[in-house]
Order: sequence, then C-alpha cells, then structure tokens
Amino acid sequence: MYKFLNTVLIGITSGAIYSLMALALVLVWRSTRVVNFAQAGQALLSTYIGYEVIQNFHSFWLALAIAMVAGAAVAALIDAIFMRTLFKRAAEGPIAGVAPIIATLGLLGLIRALLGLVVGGKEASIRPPVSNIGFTISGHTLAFSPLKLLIVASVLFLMLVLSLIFQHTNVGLALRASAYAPEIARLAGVKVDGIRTLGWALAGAAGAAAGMLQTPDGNGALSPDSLEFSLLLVFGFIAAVIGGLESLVGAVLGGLLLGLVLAFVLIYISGSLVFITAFVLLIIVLLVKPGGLIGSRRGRRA
Amino acid sequence: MVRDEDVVHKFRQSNFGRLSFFVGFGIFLFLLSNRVDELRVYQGATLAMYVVAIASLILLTGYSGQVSLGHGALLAIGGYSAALARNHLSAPVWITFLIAVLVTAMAGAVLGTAAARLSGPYLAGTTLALAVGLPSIANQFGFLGGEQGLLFDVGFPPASLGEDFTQYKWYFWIASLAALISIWWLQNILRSRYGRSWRALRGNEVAAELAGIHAGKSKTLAFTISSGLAGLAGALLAMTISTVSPSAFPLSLSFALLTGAILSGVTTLSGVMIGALTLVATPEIAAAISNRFSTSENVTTNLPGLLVSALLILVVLLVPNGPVEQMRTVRNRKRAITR
Amino acid sequence: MTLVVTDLTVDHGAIRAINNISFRVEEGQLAAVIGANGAGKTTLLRTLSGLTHATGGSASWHGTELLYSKPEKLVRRGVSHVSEGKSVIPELTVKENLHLGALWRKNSDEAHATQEMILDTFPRLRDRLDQQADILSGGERQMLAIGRALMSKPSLLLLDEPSLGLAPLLVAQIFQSIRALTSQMGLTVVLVEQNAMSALKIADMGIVLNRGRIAASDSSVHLIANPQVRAAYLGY
Amino acid sequence: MIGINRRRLLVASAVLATSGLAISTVPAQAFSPRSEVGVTAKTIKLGVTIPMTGAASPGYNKLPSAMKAYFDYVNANGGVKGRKITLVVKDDQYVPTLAVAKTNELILKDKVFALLAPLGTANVKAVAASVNPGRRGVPTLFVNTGYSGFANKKAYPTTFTLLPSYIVEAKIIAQYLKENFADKKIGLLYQDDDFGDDALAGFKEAGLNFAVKVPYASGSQGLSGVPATWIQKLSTGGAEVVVLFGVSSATGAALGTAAVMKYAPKWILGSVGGDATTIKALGVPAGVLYNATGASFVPATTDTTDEYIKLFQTINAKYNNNAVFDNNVLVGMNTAFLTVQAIAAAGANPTRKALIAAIEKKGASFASAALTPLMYSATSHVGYSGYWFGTYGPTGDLKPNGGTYSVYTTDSGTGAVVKSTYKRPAMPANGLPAN
Repeated sequence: MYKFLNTVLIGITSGAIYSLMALALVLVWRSTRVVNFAQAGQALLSTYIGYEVIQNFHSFWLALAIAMVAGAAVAALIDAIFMRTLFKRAAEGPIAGVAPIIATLGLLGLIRALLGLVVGGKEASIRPPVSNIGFTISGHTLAFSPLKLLIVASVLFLMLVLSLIFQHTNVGLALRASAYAPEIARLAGVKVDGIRTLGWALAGAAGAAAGMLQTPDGNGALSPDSLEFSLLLVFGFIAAVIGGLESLVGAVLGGLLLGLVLAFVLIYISGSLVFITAFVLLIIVLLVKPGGLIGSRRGRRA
Repeated sequence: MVRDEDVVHKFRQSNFGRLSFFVGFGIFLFLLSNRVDELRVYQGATLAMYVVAIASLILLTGYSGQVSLGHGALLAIGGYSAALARNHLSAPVWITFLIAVLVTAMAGAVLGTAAARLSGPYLAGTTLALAVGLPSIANQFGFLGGEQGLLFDVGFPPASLGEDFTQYKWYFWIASLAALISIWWLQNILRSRYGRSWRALRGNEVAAELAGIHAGKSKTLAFTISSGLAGLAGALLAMTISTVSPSAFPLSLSFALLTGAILSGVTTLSGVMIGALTLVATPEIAAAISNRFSTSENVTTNLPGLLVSALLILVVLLVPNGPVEQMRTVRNRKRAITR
Repeated sequence: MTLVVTDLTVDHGAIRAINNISFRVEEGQLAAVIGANGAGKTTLLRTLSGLTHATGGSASWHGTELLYSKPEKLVRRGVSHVSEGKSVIPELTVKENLHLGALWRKNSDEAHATQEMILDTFPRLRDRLDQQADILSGGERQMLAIGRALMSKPSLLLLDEPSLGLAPLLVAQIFQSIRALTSQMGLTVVLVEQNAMSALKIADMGIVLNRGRIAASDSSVHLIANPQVRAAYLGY
Repeated sequence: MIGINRRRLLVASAVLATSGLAISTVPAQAFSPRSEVGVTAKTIKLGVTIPMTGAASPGYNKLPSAMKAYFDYVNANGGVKGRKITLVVKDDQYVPTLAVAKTNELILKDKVFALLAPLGTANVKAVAASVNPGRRGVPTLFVNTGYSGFANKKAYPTTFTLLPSYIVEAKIIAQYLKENFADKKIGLLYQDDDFGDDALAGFKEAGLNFAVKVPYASGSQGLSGVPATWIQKLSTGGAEVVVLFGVSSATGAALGTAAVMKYAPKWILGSVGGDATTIKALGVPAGVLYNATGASFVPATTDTTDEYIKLFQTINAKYNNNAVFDNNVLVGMNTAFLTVQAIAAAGANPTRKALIAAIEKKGASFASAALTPLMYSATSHVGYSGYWFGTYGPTGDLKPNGGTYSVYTTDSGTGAVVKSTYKRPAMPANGLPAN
C-alpha cells in the first residue's frame, strides 16, 4: 500500500522536475520552432547566478527571482544575437531544419566550457529553502516533502500562468501567431522578432526555475560538468516530445507520464532499466500518436 | 538547378576519371602512410572512421532532410556486430565489416520505417533517446561484455607486408580503403535515381510526391543506407581501439559527428574531410594553444570544448551550408559576372 | 494619397522578378494587376508590403517610402497585405485571427467597431467566431483573411489572388464584397489576379505584367477593350 | 636519435609479437645504451590520461594536480637522482576512444617514460588492446581501478594495479558483516555493470546473502527520482544494514534521499563511493554520514597524527593551491610517492625494463601511506589487498573502529579473509625516498 503510494509520489515529483524543463523546451519550440538544447546550459548558468545571490544575500527566494530574471535575459540575448542571425542566414535549404538544433548544441558546449573556465573546480551547493523531510502519515514517512510539494506546485503554477498568458492575452495571441505563421503575423502588424525573443525569455525563466528547484532536491551540488543537468535536458526533452511539443499541458502530462512509468518500472521491475524504459516509452507513444499526446495536426509536419 | 545539371554532365563525361581519382588518392594515402610517424597513421585511421560516419550523417541530414542526434547508437550496433562476428564466428576481418554494415542497415531499416513517420524534433527526440538508451543494454546481456565491453582484434598485418609494418598502419590501410570505397559508392548512389529523389524531397516534399516520388520509402531507404555506413564506421572505431564498450559510444560522440557534418557542410559530400579533420585536429590545436599561453588547469581542460563549440556556432551562423557549398556559390557568382 | 511606384526592380537570387517598372494608383482606386504565372505579380505585392526586399527604385504611399521597410511597420502606416493562399492561421480561432490584425491598435473600441463592420459584411464568419479556422471552407477562409487585413484599418489594401481555388459563384461574391468594402472604407486597393476578367470588371484601372515588365497599363474599361490584352490575358 | 631508436624498438616488438611471443620485455638498452625514451640527464617524463571534464570527472580530476604537487615537492628537493619529474596530463573524458588516442599521443608524441594511474575499466582495457603498452614495453603503473583482471601478468605484462580489487573489498565487507550483523537483514545497492558484478562475485565467494539487492544503471543516479526508488525498495525490503557499493554520486544520492524518507539503516560504504569529502562536495550534509561505517586502505584524511597525512597536507598547502584534502588528493600523492620510489629503485639510468623489474623485486617493500601491504612480486602485479573499517563522526570524518586501524586482507580468488599483521615501513625522512 505505502509502496504503491510512494511509487506514485516519486513518479509525480520527478515527473514535475522533467516537466519544468519540458515547459521551457516547449516555450521555445512554440515561439521559434527551435528545439533548444542550450536550455540545459542556460539553466545551469542561471542556477550558478542564483547560487551567487544566495552566497551574498542568504535568501533562496530572492535568488530564485534573480535567477529567473537572469535566465530570461540570457535567453533573450541568445535569441537576439544568435538565433535571429541564424534564421536570416539559414532560413531555407536543407540546413534550415537542422541548423537551429546544431546552433543550440554549440551554445550548450560554449556555455559549459565558459562555466568550466570560470567556476571549474570550485565547490558550490544550494540548500533547500523549505524542509526536504518527508511527510509522515500514521508512522509511515512518505516520499513527499514540503520541498517536493513546492516543486509540484511551481510546475502547476507555471503551467497555469503560462497557459493563461498564451490563451487569453494579446501577448499570448501574438506569441502563438508568430510561432504558427510568422509571415502572416508580421503582415498583421506583430513585431515577430521581439515576440520570439519574449518566448525565449519566458523559457529562460522556466529553465532557471527548473535548475533552482532541482538542485536542492538532489544533493544540492553544482558543477559545470553536472550530470544532473544533462539528464534533466534529455529527460525534459523526451517528456516534451511525449507531450507533443505544442502544448504546455502536454509538456506537464508528458513529464508526469515519464516520471510515473520510470518510478513503477524501477521499483517493481528492475533498478537498472532507466534509459531503456525512457526510450521504449517514447517509441510507444510516438508509434501510437506520432504527434505526441497533445500535438497539433500541423505540428507533426512542421 | 544549373549546378546539378552541370555536375551530372561532368560526371557522365568523366566516370572513369572519377574512379581514377579515387584510385590515385588511395595510392597517395598508401605512399603517405610510409612517410609519416605512427601517431599520424593512427590519427589517419581515426580520420577515415570519421569520414565514413560523417558521410553517413550527411546522406541522412543533407540529402534526405532527417535529423539524427543518436548516430553514436548506430555506430555501437556496427561495432558490436563486428566484434561478435569476429569473436564467435571467427569471421575474416572483411566479413566482420560486411556483417557490421548489414546488421546496422537492418536495424536502420526498422528505425527508418518509424523515423519516416516522424519529423524534425520528434525524430531528433527519438534518436537522442536511442543514443542514451542503447549503450546501457550492454549491461543487461552477458554476451555483450558489460561495461568493459568486448575485444575486437582484426589481427596482425600480413607478414608479407614486411617487418616494420606497424599495427596502426594496418588499421590505417583498412580504414582508408573502407572510407574510399564507401565514399565512391555513396557518390554513385547520390548520382542515381535514388539520389535524385532525395534531392527532390529535400527541395520540396510535396512537389516531389506529386512528381511520383514515394517520400516514406525514399526516406526509409536513406535511413537504411546511412545506418549501414554508420555500422561500418562503428566497426572501424572498434578496430582502432581494439574493443567495443558502452562508454565508447557516448552522447558526446553523436554530437561530435553532427558537428563534423555541419563543419563539412551537410549539402555536399565533398567537404567530408573538413569535418573529420577538424574533429581529429581540434584537441591537438587546443593543447598547443593552452601549452603556449596558459598553465591554468581550467583553461587546459575547457579549451577544446570551447574551440569546437565556437567553431560550430560560427559555421552555422556564417556559412550554414558549409564551406564547400559556400565556395561553390562564390565561384558561381564570379562566373556569372564574368559571363 | 497616391501610390507611386518608380523604377522598381526586384531580384530573386539570379532571377530578375521585377524589371524597372513604374506606375501610379490614385487614392480610392482599385487597381488590378494581371499577367501570366511568374510575371512578377506576387513579388510586386510582397515588395510593396515589405516582405521582399527590392533591388532598386522607390514606392511611396501617402508620403511613406514602402521599400526597405518592415511589414509590421508598414501595417501601422496603413498598408495591409493579404498574402497568397488564404492567409489565415488555422490553429487560431476565427475571432483570434481577426483580433490579430488589430493587436497593435491602441483603441480597442475602434477595433471592435471595425470587427462589427467586417462581420456585417461576412455574416458567415459571425456564426463561426469561436471555432478554429482550420474547419472553415475555402471561401470563408478568404473572407477571414480579408477581414483580418481590414482589422488593421488600412488605407492601402494589397490583395493576392483572393479567387484562388474558389468556385466561380463564390468568386463573384467575394469580388462584390471587395468592391463594396473598398468604396465603403475609402480604400485604395492593389488586386493581383489570375482571374483577369473578374478582376478588371471591378477594378478602376489595370496593369498587365509580363516577365517582370509592364506590358500595358490603362483604365480597366480600355484594357478590356484592348484586343491584344483580350487575346493574351482574357482568353477571348 | 630517439625517433630512430623507438622505431627500431617497435619493429622488434612487432616481430616478437607476430612470432607468438606473448611477453615482450625488449631489452631497450641494447638499442639505446645511454638513455631510455622519456629520460634525459635532467628529466623524466611521465604521462596520465584521466577524465578531466565530463560527467565522470568530478573527484578524479583532482588526482593529476595532487600527483604533480608531490612531484614538484620532490623536484624542489633535488629530484630523483638529479632528474626532475614532469607529468603530462591528458583528458580522456572517460571515453575509451579518447583514452586510446591520448595514450597514443603520450607514447608516440610526448614520448613519456611510463604511464601513470589510468582510470576506468573499459578505458584501460581498450588501451591495453589497441595501444598495447605491454608489447611496446611501456610500464603502466598503479592502475586506478579495482577491476581484478588487470593484475593478470600474462595479459598485461607491464601493468601494475594499485587499489585492492572490488572482489577483495566485497569479501572483506562480507566478513565484517558476518562478524557484526549476522542476525540482521542486509541490503545492497550496486552499479549494474562490471564494477557491481565484481562485487557480487566477491560477496558470493564469501557466502553472504542479501535480503534486498538494488542495481542501478551507471549514470542514472543523477536523474531526479531515481535515488528515491532505491530507498523505497531498500525500506520495503526491510533492510536494517545497507551496503552502498557504488560511485560517490550514488552514495551521496542514496544518503540524501534516505534522509528525506527518514530511512535510517546502518550504512556500510564501499571505498569507491565512501570518501566523506567527495560526498560532502556533492552537497550531502556531513550529519547524514554520522555513524555510518566506511572502509579504506589509507589512513583517514583528517588523521594528522599520521606522518604521511601530515606531510601530504603540508605539500598540499604549498604545491597544490591548498586544495580540499580528500581521498583523491591523498591517493594521488601516494601514487606519486610510490612512483618516485620505483624510479629511484630502477637505477642510475632508469629504463622501462629496469623500472618493471624494480617494482617486481622491491615493490613489496616500498614505503607507502597505505595501511595494507603491497603484493608486488615477480609473479604478481597486484597492489594493495586490504581494508580497515571505521565509523564516520558527526563532521563526516572517518575514525577507525576501536581507535586503531585493524586491517583485513585477502585475495581476489578463494583465499580466506585474514587479519593483517602488516607493519607499515617508516616514512623516509621528509617523505623523500633515498636516492
């Protein structure tokens, strides 16, 4: 009974973390049709900035806010400097579909190498802002703590706020139009370049939140070579693809599904099946629904 | 359009010339291998491996418009099939390479059938998950040798080659021959009906389908051939390190190959050497730079990554279609002006 | 308020799409641009709305230089472009598509009034206001596309092939609406059409493009009467 | 000059190899009577490939600078028989392809005298098969992995292992568990690859049964949610004593997550993942380690009553930018310390062959910080072979149980686990081996 309950709770919490990264990836995909692999590097960079804030001002919440703002700023810069130029130079031809992916992979390497140059070899870690000791029900400790509650709540909050922005505001309409049909959006008067940058900035902030929340939920240590951030990127991306890439709700559902399936397989079948399970789940979802759980009909062919 | 006709025209004129170019280049490599030291010969073998792997990616990405972030996984399939064939069937070396090609091509056909239904980011995600997931299978089945992997020994060079013929020179010969044959064969494929249909698909999928090209079949075929080449590259990689193990095919290998393909220019096979050369040379250049200017450990360890990443970004931004394509465009423009 | 195009040249890579053309469209007039496929009609519109960059020449509207500017800026100066092939966004609802055209407008009451006027003209859109645009029929999409362009309160409307793929009856209907709207709103219109006869019938003037050059330019009545034009473009 | 000699050497090795002689200890002096590759009148050049970047690098990337620090200390005090030692470090990112490429550079371009402390089973195996230092006669000293296979002198004629093998460690831990927790339910967390397989073999040999065994895929410990599944399985399995036989990041993740789930069995930490400083650097609070049991073959890093620890800490302060003094630094310096002794023992004009012979002949009597004997001999290339057990204090310091180091030793085969009577040789004056 408690084993089952804890498995569900472990699945939901880890799924929530994947979802945060998936949200960031979906935001960029929706606004510019780019799968942003640099997201992991940006999240790492933002988290380092958050770490510096904690060192100086001793407030996690201030650090979270500043990390998110910094993450947004870095993302906006990346879009304005790199991606805009890229889209102008490689708008057509066989490279058009691949170039953005490659460019973001290059950025990921660049950010990591620069971080390694600056902070390599130095120890850094972030303590949880709220207790990470599990709740207790009639003598049984659950795999669910105030920190994990905070994480799940943050994911749901971000998803709701972002969905509201996208569906019910003028900016949201401009964001969607720019993603689906940039030319028509421009003809309608939308300043598409700026709007895309805004999409990147939102994603940068979401990625920063993912980094700031995942780090203390793990053991808290930060490193430019962080295995945690690489895995976060890969699993966040798999979650986003499962979710269909188009939809924020899909990203969260994809993350939760991935988290739950992994938790059940690892606990009930074998602990060593992590990577194979993720691959098989992705294949099954895509075979049944090639556009992901909530993919638009056009998204598949885009 | 003009360019393609131009090339086809040239090709028809000099099919024999092309073959003699490859033979000549082979002889040049043969002579070169007797002139350079053992380290360069070893690096040459690695280079040849990269040439095959990058060519495979160029075919997939540049010609059929599909993205693979998990090419390392295909190399792993090739490497393991070659090693298993060698260890269990005691197959002759060239047979093991053939087996690597066939097995990986078959895996690629299965994968390609699924891949043809997926596009852009969905395919990217699937191949990425494959690259992450596949190597850990080695630890699930004992016959795959676990983390330490399997030995893959192509054997000593034939005694007839002389006493001072080193092992690495032998690897270099095998790898170069494999690379030359692959590239020659690939060029012929690209000039065939299939090559034309891939180019048509790359240009405009809808138009190509209207013209009677079956997009799904055509893409699956590209994936299959690309996989076969990747399998060959995997076997060559296994040969150069005489083993196969999960950690020999990390995600960073897949990314490095993609980097190599972009640096080569994904639209033209002829730039394939550029990418391979960059991959082999960058760490050495970085080491030389950091030795000269700095003793800081942070600089030494991070400089290669920094250089490759910066180069990749610059190429994508400045010459997105690759240096060769860029030179050709400039040349065509000049020619147009002089006309 | 006159659209003045002078010595306009546009290159697509090595191909010269528009070759040194000049023409004028007076305020409130509806100009039809006709010509064969590849004559440069669409390129002309794309250049005027800022989507394509010109190689040389000039084009001014209401004192504003149209060339070398961005479409999102030109919309704010009153230039609206309905691009070729039902320029609506299928993922958005009908209402959102319309709303998109007025996002930049500060005065939402005015925008609302414009929307009401458009819905009065195309009542079929009113019924589908909250539905996704991808379920609309071809004619409805064209209405929506024109409606979206009008939401930007343009003074110069650039229309690219509104009749493309529509049934003849529908074409007549759409063209009548275009004529009515332009008179009602005092618009100046450049209408690019393959369907030359229908276009010239509602137009005040016509421009015939041939391989990037102006083959003929006159009032539509004269063009229809011109035997060469009739033979080459009107099919009788 | 050197180039030609080396070439001839390689020719000779190839000939020997092709004619079926497995072991090639080519008499290098025959071709080069004055100086061996990598050795000049003033210098000796050594090389190491190690993960300096990438996911596997944290911890291990501290080894080269620690080795360099000790060499610098020796160089500052006159070097080894007047020769100064330089160490060329190459980053292999824990990838066999790179390990082979970099080792080739070390041997063929940098022309090092010997290879030091390579890491990673797959890497060492690939290097052995492809570069084949054995056939080239290049010594590979003090392999930094517990895989038992590398001690096979026939297959790896020029390779010497250093760490006790995982099998040895598992057998000794099993003995400890049988003595102290015979009536408890025991759980095991292990890495699902050769590292874990060796451990399982050792536990099996010792006849230890586990109530719960939890495997994890290498690398998956960094994925959010994965460590929680381990703890869930260990706690539902009712394990009262848990052996953590994984890498540091896995130990850290397991301990941190167990604290979240208020699961507090008796923890037994394997040596690979048991360094308190590394675990703390991973962000795990020291308190989590309190009262856990750990195994080690070197003295506790905080034990300043130990003459080696005292000296190494001084060297660390002066030559290693005062880096955090953890097990990696200690093992790195100790490796360098052994290397210096080996070179000194190889004679006035050290050759590769003489170096190997010197370790085989005198290696067992080398001074070393470790509390367990070195097993080098003409027939064995096995290094250390034992462990002592200790308990982590409230600040994460490992203190020997009962106040004194009591060391158990065994072999990788069927040998029994015995209490060692080994007396560590006194440290040479100032930690500088006699020249």
